[in-house]
Amino acid sequence: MPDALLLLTAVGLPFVGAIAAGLLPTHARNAAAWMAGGVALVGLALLWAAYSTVAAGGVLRHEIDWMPSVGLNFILRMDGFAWLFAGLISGVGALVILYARYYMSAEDPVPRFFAFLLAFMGSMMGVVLSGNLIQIAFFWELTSLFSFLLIGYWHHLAAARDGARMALTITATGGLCLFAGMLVLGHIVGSYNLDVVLASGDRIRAHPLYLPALILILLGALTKSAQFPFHFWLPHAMAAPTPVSAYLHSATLVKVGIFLMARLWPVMAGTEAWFWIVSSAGIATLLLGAYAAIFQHDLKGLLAYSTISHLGLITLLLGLNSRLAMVAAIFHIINHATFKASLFMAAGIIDHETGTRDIRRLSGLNRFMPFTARLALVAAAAMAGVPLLNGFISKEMFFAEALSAEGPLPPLIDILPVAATVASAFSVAYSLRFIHGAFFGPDPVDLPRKPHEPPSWMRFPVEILVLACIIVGLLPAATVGPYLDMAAHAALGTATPEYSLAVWHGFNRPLLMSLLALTAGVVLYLLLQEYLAKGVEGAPLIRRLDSQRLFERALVFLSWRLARTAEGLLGTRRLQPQLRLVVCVAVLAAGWAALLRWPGPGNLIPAGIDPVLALIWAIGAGCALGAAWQAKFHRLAALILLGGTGLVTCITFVWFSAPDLALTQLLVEVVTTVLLLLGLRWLPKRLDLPGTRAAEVLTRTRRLRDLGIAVAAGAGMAALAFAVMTRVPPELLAEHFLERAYTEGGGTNVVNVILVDFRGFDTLGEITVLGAVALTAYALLRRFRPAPDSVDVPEQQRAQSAYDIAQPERRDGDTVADWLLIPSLIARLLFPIICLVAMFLLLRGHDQPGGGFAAGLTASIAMILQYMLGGTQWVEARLRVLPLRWMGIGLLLAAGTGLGAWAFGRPFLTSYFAYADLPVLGKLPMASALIFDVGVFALVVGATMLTLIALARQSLRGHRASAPRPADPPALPPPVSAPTPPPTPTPAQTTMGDD
Amino acid sequence: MIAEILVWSILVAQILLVLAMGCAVYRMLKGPRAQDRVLGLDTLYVNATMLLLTFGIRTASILYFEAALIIALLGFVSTAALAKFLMRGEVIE
Amino acid sequence: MRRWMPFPVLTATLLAVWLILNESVTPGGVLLGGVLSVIAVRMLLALDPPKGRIRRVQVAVKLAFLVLADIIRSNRAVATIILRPDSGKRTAGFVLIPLDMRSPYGLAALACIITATPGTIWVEYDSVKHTILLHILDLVEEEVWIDTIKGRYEKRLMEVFE
Amino acid sequence: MELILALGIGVLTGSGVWLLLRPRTFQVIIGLSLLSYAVNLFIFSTGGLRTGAAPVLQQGTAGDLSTYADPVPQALVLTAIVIGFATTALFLVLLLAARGLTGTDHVDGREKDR
Amino acid sequence: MTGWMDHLTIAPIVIPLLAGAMMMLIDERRRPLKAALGLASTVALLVVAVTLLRIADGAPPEAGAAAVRMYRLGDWPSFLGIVLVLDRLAALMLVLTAILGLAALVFSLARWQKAGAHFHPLFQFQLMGLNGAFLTGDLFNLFVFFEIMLAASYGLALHGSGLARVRAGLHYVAINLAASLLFLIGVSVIYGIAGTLNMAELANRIATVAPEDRALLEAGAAILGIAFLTKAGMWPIGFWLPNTYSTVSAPSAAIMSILSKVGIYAVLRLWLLMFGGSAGASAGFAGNWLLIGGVLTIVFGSVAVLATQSMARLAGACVLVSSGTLLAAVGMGQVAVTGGALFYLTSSVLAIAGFFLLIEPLERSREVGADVLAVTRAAFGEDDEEPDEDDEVGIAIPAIMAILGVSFGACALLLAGLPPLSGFLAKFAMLAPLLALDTSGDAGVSVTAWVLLAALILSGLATVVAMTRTGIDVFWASPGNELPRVRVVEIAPVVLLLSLCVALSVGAGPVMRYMEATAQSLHVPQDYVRMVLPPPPAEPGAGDGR
Amino acid sequence: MTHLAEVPAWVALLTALFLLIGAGLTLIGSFGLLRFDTFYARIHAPTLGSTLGVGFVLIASMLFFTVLESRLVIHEVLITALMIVTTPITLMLLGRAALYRDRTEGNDDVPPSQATVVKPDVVIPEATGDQPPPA
Ligand code: NA
Ligand code: NA
Repeated sequence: MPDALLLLTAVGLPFVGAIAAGLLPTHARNAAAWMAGGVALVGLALLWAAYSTVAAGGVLRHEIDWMPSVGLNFILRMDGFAWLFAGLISGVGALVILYARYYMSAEDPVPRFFAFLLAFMGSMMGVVLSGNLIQIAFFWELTSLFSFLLIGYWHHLAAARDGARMALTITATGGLCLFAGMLVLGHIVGSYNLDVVLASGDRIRAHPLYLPALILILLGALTKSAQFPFHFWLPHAMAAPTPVSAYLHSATLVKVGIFLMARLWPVMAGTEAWFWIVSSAGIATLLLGAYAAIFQHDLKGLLAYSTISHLGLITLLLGLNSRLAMVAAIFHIINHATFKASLFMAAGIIDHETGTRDIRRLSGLNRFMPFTARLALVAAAAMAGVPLLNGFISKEMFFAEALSAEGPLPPLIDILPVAATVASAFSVAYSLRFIHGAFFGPDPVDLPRKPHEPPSWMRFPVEILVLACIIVGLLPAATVGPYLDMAAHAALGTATPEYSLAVWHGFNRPLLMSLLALTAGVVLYLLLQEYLAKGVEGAPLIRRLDSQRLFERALVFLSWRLARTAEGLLGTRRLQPQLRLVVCVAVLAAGWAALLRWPGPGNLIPAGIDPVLALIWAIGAGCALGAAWQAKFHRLAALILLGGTGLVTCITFVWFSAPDLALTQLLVEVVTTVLLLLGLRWLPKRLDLPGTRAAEVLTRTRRLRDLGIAVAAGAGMAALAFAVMTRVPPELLAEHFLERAYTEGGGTNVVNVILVDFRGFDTLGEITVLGAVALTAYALLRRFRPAPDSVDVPEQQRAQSAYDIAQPERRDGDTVADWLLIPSLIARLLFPIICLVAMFLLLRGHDQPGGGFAAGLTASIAMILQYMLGGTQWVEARLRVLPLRWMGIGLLLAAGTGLGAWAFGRPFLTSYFAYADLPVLGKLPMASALIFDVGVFALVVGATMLTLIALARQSLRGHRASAPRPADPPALPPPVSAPTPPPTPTPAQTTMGDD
Repeated sequence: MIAEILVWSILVAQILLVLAMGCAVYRMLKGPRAQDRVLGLDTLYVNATMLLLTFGIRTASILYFEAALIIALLGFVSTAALAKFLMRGEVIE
Repeated sequence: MRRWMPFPVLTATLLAVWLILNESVTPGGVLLGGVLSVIAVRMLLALDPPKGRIRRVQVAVKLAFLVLADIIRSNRAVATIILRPDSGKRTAGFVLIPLDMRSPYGLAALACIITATPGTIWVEYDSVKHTILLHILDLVEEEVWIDTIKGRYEKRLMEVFE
Repeated sequence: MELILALGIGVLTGSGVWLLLRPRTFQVIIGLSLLSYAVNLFIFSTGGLRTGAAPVLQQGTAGDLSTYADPVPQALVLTAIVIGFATTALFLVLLLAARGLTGTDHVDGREKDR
Repeated sequence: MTGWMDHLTIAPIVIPLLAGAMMMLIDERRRPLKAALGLASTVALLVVAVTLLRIADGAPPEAGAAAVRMYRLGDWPSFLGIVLVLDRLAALMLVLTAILGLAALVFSLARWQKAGAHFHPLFQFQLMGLNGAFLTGDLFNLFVFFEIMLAASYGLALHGSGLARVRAGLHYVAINLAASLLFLIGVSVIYGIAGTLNMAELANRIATVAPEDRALLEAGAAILGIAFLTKAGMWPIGFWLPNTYSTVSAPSAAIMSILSKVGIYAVLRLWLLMFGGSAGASAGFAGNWLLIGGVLTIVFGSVAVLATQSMARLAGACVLVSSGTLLAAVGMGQVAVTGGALFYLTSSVLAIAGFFLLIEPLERSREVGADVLAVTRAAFGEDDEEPDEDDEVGIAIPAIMAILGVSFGACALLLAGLPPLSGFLAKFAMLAPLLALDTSGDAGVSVTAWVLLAALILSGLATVVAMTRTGIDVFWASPGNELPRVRVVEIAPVVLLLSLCVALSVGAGPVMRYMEATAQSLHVPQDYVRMVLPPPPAEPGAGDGR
Repeated sequence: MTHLAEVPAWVALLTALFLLIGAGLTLIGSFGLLRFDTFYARIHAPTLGSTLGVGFVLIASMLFFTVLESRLVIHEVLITALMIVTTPITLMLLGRAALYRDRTEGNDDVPPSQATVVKPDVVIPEATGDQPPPA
């Protein structure tokens, strides 16, 4: 079998299986189990196929280009060390799958379970078979992710959700640190390729970035392997289904951190920093875990803390910077996987058959499930380090290392043997508790279920594992020896030390320590009987050191309270501060840029001051300031003053040679005024109510600040304007436009030629803006809902109507009809004249001031005038403007003019002009730009009318709301939230004009 | 000399007109009633028309005629709208 | 002809406006202006202008000159009032004038005349009682004003429009 | 001359900014209008100030910058005026919609606690 | 300029323009026709964009032939008229726009298209504005297209109306109007000093600007930059962004996820063009500020990610993080980092859009947001909407929660930058060159690199925490809810967008090569300039036959 | 200002004269806005400008351009005509609106409406956002 296929299958097959299992129907538990088991067995078969190469010290390798330009390739790599781990993953995986088939209940969506499990298995395979640092981080995070899904599998349980979240938060955080560490490590080495990295140990250890890299990587490894002080997530992960715990916390997830430390041991270990960090984390975890395990009442909790403790043991071994310790660590990894997996499964069986895992409630199960009890007894003995079982051998190796350790921290070295013995004694105590508590003693009372032996296939995996414990314990060198040797050689390279795997090394100090620990453990357990019987939760002394609570609090504080406070402080949801910031930042940015390099003098001499314009601007400034002053309480005044400012702007345009601008400005001015007035009707009344004194002071302060900002912005803008006005760049685009406007653009009004020809594309865009805005305004107004206090017909109208009604000889509406009689007549007569002027502006725009936009606005004003003086219904009964049609046609005309050029093989918007010499009529200019301008005209008319009419029609709503008349089509239900308006004497008259 | 007189008289005329505009703006600012402000704006428009015409003479350009024409033709629309608002509380009924 | 050009005077006026706007009289311009004027009038027709036409052009022209003279006179009068130091002692006031004229065009013309003439302004029209309320800047005697409006303007306007 | 216009632009900007920072939607829309005047004048002024030199050529000739004002800023301002007009209209409609839905004309759609 | 292929460059602007214009002529009641037209236009846009991408990527950079295509509007010489310029960056953005457009449009067919008037033409104008902004080579034309884009986005943001939307929309519009004014000021200062609006010409002239004018030019550029950065959502001028994005309708939000990137695009394009290596004394102007602003934005975005409970706001905060990341990466001013940033941009735009589209079906399963639509649909005023004939007919897709769950998970991974999807690779692609930047000596990782590294890692962490919290809340902690009714057209776009992220992940190699080539030509814009402004003799004899 | 010297002296003088008269009249009219103390008096003021003021300026303009351009320039006539037609619209509308407002406020110096019956409860305070400025 080619390496590539083998490696890809080993990693890929679990994922494929996961997807397949995920697609199975919810009740297909057997199919899913078979599929999962098959995948695991295929994995084992693949490993078996690879064994010969790996055992000979060879490395299987396959590389695929992924992101070669950033040095990231997908590399799969299997050496002896990876092989060993892959074996654990597949082997334990297969057993767990078998176990789970019987463990999971029929109500659970089992295919999803196996899908997650397989995906997790694939991720694990990915980590151990990665030949690339980034890829390790990649699969590493995947293991976090799928373990999260597995732990939270029973997500209807709050404990499962919390446990899963905590596990993910901790391990993913670690994973991100690891990612950063891998980046730094890759930067140090200059490659992410694991082979290159493993060959660069000296460079790495000597590099100034070694320590940051080490810390980041260890943060990843220690969190994942539940080392102190990150250990607390692991017990909470016990909310997972037991097969998950058996898998994740014996052979796989928690071993990933260990795997990584061992993998990088040759290049990163051997320094004081390594010793300090790793071994102190290990020893703390070892003791703490073992101590806490004694006091757990939950079987799985006990196993969880014992796992923590054993992981601490392995970490400590890795931290000792000794090759022999490294071998011991690898050996203990295997042993721990076997006995811990079997113990978890046993605990699961107990839970499954009795309905509880609480040691306080369990008792005497030995009589109900004797076979299971014996299996558990053996596994627990292995965990306790009882001779002739596998746990004993690796523990002996650990004791030996503890005795011979050297390091930069003498006190630690001195207490090491003591600590090892104490921890070992603790482990004897909790093992005893597990066995004695559950299986011995009087018959249990009040169990949820009547206990009995599990199905034999459910026990089978436990049997296999326990058998392994015994065989390895009896014949270590013959059974596990070659594999351990292979793994150690792969991990350590040629520098693998001599070691001997034997049950009996003579009566030496480690043995003494073992015996001491066994005795002490038993004594301890006996002494604690009374205390444990009380059933107090948590371990004494460290009960207050509840890392979980701390973590939850910290998380809530950091990710919730602090974040919310910070968001409130750093951000805002109010508009005023946001605008203030935009203005301030803009002023500061411009000011900073200008002051960075103080601008020199301009190259134009300012012209002398014309008193007329100066006076005009005095007026303009007065209007602007007045508008600013009045806009709050005297909206109408502000609007009028705004009109004054607009007029001054318009005069300025005239003054400085921009007739087109003046024209357009004026027209826009008129339409805007009408528009704003239309809006004014819906705004609330405003009264100048004095607030409290404190509020007044605050308001005044705020206003002062805003005044400061306004003055700064104004001054800055004035300075900028002056500076830019007084300089002219050496080369101006304008020169070309002036030169070519007539000769090549066919028009004498250069501004218009620019608008419809040189930069016609801008104009096309600009009318699209107008169209889009009109559509938006229309859509918004269709959903417009007036505020309750402005839904009524305005007071003036009610008063005038009431007056008319009160007069016997008058009809309702006479007042307004009389008032408008003459203005509306004149306005109607003006209508054709204004339209004519619009045409005039449109047709001459190319040569003289005018153009489509000005013409369109003029025509719109002609219409608005009729609406104003005739009333909406009156006008619409006579003139049907279809604004959307105008808009559509206008836009199509303008765009069509552009497209027309394609027919002549020219780019979009290429213009054409000629003077047609017609009989009688003489020379007539024919420019495609005119068609374009007609399009502009049509769109402007349509867009303006659409907005204005939509806005104006809202007034009808008020009339309808106050007096729904059947004659008004379409009749509308009154707004839900609007209060019923006060009854008016008779329906209000909406039709105006002279009928 | 004659041209000089013309130049100066245009200038004086413009200043007079701007002062007239100032009077109108005074009303716009001072009020006291909304109708006074509207009246001010209307006057401002009329005066501005004339200012534009004098400006046309000053620069001997007829290009500014359209602007003046537009004020004369359409300037009243905004004041009419304002008046309508005062009388009816609504511009388009 | 009537069908296409229902308001010949107005059409002609519009054509004139067009030609004045364009400041040129070319065949093409006249043709275009004519077409546009006809279209413009048709647009006006959509708005239902009240019926009415100028019956006596002579009177209209005479009235125009009369009004011009009045305007000039009133300009002087009002300017004096404004510049007179004791303008505070004026006798401004409202006056109510009954009207006999009913033609909307006549009323419109009257309104324009009154309002365009400095010193008088049309303030209110009552279609039920057929009265107008004027404000007059220099109101010495109400009767004089009623006679002026009715005799000087209304009579002539009724001749023109009714 | 440049100084006058620059000061004018400054006053318009200052007034506009002041209003932009006020709490009432109507104030904001007036402020935006004032600001767009200021900005339009600003764009316009970058081409330099020329009196009586409107960029309208004689029939059949080419022009140059010594006799005509820079037409480019004028064209840009024209586009800016149109867009400003459109957005003012939109903002108006929007502030009305907000006023209708929230019942207040405060920019945040709710009255600040007094 | 004769072949039809030559006109392809402008097709991304013309197609939606024509479609939108035609839609105005179609009665609002014939919505299926409008929808069909819109779909046809958007599919056509996608085809065109992909074709253009292939064209832009045609010439390898080392071959010396510039992978830049120019389209001279009106057949005017390029320095005179407006030009469209198609290069790799523009093509990439076009493709992204078309993809998001298609996804959002398909999604909207389920119900949103009916939530208000004129959805379809506004949508087309939105696409037109985006495409134009990416294609144009003229500064003022960029403004115009920004305005088209914004005008349409105002409409889409307010589509469906309703209290929250209008309230946030008011802020959105107000701030963007202010920003547009800044845009105008900036552009006119630059014109007043440099005398041109053509971006390539501007790049040419920047070095020769007189020393006494340079300060003003830079002030203009700074103002322009603030306008862009406001739109990009930079702290402290981007608070509008999460507020707005969290209230708008799902399809609008999806399309808006690229809208915020237009600001970044503009910064990237103009900053590198104007203040690149050949800018003389102005080279690298304000780069540090981009970096600082970017990092602060990441920080604020992360805080907002954590502080939020609603999914929509969460997504909005993710947009901030993504903007900040891009700004900081661009601010580094290094080719390799820019390449990674472009990869990140692509990935994050797709992911955020997918997330926005996903939120609505998810919210539907929770009772809270369930009747948002119902409220906004409460006919008010002159409503002539047709009755909702088929609104609740949609059958619940089987295993919909699983599909939603997988999609949510994918979004979470993408946003947090976790494997196996493209978010992780994107971060890697930025961070790897970042660390490798300064390899002089052994010490070489700069403080800025560390800061950025930390910011990215922490923002990822914040996203993990927040997304986990939300995911658990939605999928795990609320078992009582009934299955949401989700239509295929609603979930298909999400799946499409997320599959694209998977594709990005799998095909990272070629994608990254494209991004690097793009970054290379951005940082060395000589090809761009040479293509837009060919040597004088190339000027065609314009005018004849016009 | 070279082109100003292109016209004959009489034209220049006449133009100058008309301009000054027109502008002066306009100023006087606008000055009335300051002088008069009631709105109804002030409303007369702008008519000075919109009739003779504008008339004189337009005559000046027509004269000047007709001579300068050596062709009949009469388009100013349009402005005159439009002024005469449009100013009344505004002033009439405004005057009546003011009257209404004064009546509803019960100001003494305006004539009461010619009502035969006035219901006491129809007097409703002003509706616009325009309150008299705070003292
Ligand atoms: Na009068
Ligand atoms: Na300049």
